[in-house]
Amino acid sequence: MAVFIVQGDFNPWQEIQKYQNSIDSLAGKIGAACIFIGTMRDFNLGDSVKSMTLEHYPGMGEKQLEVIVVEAHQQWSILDSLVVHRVGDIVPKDAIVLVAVWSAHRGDAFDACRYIMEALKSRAPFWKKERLVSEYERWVAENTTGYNLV
Amino acid sequence: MAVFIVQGDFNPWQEIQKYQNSIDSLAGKIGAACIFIGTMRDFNLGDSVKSMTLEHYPGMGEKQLEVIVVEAHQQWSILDSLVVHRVGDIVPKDAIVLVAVWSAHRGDAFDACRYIMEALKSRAPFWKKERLVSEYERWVAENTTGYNLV
Amino acid sequence: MSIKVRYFASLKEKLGRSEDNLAFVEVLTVRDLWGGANPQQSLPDNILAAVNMEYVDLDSRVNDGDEVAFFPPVTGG
Amino acid sequence: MSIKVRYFASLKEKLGRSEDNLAFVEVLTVRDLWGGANPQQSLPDNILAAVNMEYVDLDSRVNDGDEVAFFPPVTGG
Repeated sequence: MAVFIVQGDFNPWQEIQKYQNSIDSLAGKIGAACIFIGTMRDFNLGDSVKSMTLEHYPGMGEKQLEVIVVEAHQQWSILDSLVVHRVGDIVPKDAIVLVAVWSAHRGDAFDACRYIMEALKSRAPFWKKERLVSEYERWVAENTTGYNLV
Repeated sequence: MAVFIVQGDFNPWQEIQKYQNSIDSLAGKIGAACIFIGTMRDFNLGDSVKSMTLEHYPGMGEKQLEVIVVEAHQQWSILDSLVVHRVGDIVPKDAIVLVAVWSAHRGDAFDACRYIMEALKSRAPFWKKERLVSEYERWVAENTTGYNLV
Repeated sequence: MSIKVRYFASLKEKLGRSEDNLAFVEVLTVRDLWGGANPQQSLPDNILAAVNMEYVDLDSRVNDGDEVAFFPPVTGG
Repeated sequence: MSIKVRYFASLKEKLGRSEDNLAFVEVLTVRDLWGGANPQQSLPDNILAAVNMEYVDLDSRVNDGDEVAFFPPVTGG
């Protein structure tokens, strides 16, 4: 179980493999891994976006992510999890967030990974300011739900 | 959109990166990736498992996986997807299946990835025969649902 | 007409063979085909059937040249 | 008592400062604290508040030495 807030570009695949190597003793128990990666798009709300600054509340960011991850471990039968969140200046195609969950059975990995992402989106103290191609800057107003209407 | 059935061990992280590099023109449109990886456990139904043979119906395996992936592309707004399924002799810790879905928004990636996995589990013509540590061999009887009861 | 029948996994082991090449005169269903190929074995309850690699129900018609497959519940993934 | 107040993101820009260090005599709530620190600005509708990095509602009490933060809806991930 680990939570990292990182400044500067990170490669999510390398982070996952590095973390997985560190939990190799669990490998024979793992039947399922669900991974979510959020990356920066080059458009938003109809506008071309050039770059973005991710502000956070140092200390509270880590604390809230840990609270969320603990909730997931209490609610589902999961073996381990990793959360990495980027801060600072970022450009399109860069990874913003990585959530990985390992479990014996697939239902728990899917449920817990999605839970962590939704909770992070609504509770982790991070804020995005977009810089458009037109040089206009704007704060993203709020995150919307990640659940599609049925 | 690609479906591969492979004989021999594969590294899911390498497969994802290789595929992602081939769709780099989409990268600025991608805001979300949801990935599921199924790996072989060293126990099942209370027994220690030594190895496993994955039989499949060549031709129908590919065909059914393609049908499932097309259904997912019709049902959700997704940009691309990759499915890799292993066949042949495998040992614990090996990857069995990889499903990756890329989309603009996270809800579609999560929904489509899970849909593909569940459909694959119930419809793709693959069969597992387990070899226990006791040398006893048995066919896995059937897949169970991946949805936790609410 | 000529039909290829294939068996997979535990069903293949139980029957002791992986395929039959059958010739029939009359039009028949997937269920009839099983009976013709396996007169001593009743159709297992949870069996799945495919014609030309697409799932079908047991009362579907079989046509000349079709490949028909019978197999147990799938357990991949 | 002495309270540190922090502001983030668009709120920080709007107020033109990232923190206040305040001294009060009486016990007060998070809402009172906003009023003391920002007498000209009414509390924005969708504001979130944390005391010592945990979410609280606006009527929670503030204690000596607490770090209180106000910020807009979060937009990470």
